[in-house]
Amino acid sequence: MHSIQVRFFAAFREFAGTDAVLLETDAETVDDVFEACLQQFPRLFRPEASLVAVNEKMADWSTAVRNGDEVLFFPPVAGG
Amino acid sequence: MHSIQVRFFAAFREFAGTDAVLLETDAETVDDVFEACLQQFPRLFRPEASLVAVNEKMADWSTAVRNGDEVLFFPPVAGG
Amino acid sequence: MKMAIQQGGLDMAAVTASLQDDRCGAAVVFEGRVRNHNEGRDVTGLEYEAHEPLAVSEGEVVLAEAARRWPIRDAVCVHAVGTLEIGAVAVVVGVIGDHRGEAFEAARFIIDEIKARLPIWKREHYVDGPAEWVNCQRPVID
Amino acid sequence: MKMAIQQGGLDMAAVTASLQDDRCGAAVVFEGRVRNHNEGRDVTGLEYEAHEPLAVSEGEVVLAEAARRWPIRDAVCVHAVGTLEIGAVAVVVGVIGDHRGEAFEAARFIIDEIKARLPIWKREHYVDGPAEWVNCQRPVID
Repeated sequence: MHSIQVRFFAAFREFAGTDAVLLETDAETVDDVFEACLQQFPRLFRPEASLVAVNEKMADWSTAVRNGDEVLFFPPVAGG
Repeated sequence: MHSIQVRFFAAFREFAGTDAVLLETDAETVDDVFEACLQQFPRLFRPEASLVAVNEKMADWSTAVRNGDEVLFFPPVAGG
Repeated sequence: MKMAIQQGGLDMAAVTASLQDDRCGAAVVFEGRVRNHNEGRDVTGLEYEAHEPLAVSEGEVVLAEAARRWPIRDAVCVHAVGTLEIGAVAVVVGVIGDHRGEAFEAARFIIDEIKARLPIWKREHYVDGPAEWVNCQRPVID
Repeated sequence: MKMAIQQGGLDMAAVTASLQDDRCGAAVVFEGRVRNHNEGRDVTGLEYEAHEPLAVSEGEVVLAEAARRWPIRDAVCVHAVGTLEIGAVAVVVGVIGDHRGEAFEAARFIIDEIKARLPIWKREHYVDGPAEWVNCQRPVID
């Protein structure tokens, strides 16, 4: 088990009903972290083209996570 | 013979050394009018892509001219 | 080259004031404005939210890519965040170059990439229903 | 839509101030500036001369053609005449549309046609020789 700080942005924040959660989890990848969030937040889902960052750097759903990491979930972007 | 008012613009004015001349000529087309000007102004020549107007409307080198017409000679444009 | 995120509607002239270079014959400026309709629905205004550090760093990457692909002399992009009214300016892209071809092409590239790649989200307010986050497949429950 | 000829350098913001339409999400502005070089020669400034009535009427034709080819909402073009310094703005084209594609394409079309079709001439002053009318095949004797 390790601690992962999760932050939700924009639509994800509204789906989850919160902007952050500290997970105690055995998740090994970003994808695992999102699955754990899905268990915890029943209205959360993953729209196509959602993006992720780990420790303030853009990452992939397969990126490995370690104790103390911060994972950011970004819904599909719509700038401009 | 008829009277044609000729006006020269930009480079044509410098080639001719004047901005206008009243020709007494038997020229039948704009092209003939330019030929008559070539006789009168030895440093005048026609760069490619030069344009003409007759009585304030864009015209062709083959446009017919009549007594009292005003013919405008435009060197190649270079706006912007 | 400069990428920035700024609170509230933008002013094109202020954003592009730094784009001065005596070698340049061409400036192309794109201004994205809040329009009163989107996909058939009447829009009354919107909010932009950004993850600012990553929006800035990814915007800088986009500007650098444009400068590598076209012989431009300078480029700038500023994106607004917060609540914007109809007609307000949400994003400005400015590019200068010696000739207009590269300035047009680079400006188009930059705005296309900015819209597709930067972590910036748009929540539209509608005449006929609750606000929605744009590009999310299910409506947000307000 | 508006085409105008104006004495002296232009101000982009003043030219494009009229381009307001709540339906529009995109504005593209092109600014042509006097640059300090042309075809390998150092330029110190220039003069523009226009046949104003025909430049305006032909410019209006160009704007109308753009409005027929793209679903733009408005467009404006102002071209300077007279003596301009390096960096001064010689021509501004502004286009607004609901979406950026049409605004970019129409703006590019308008400036290309303006440069090719309007009776406007440019006389450049050089560091290393007498002034010349641009696009005339023989140098002007000063």
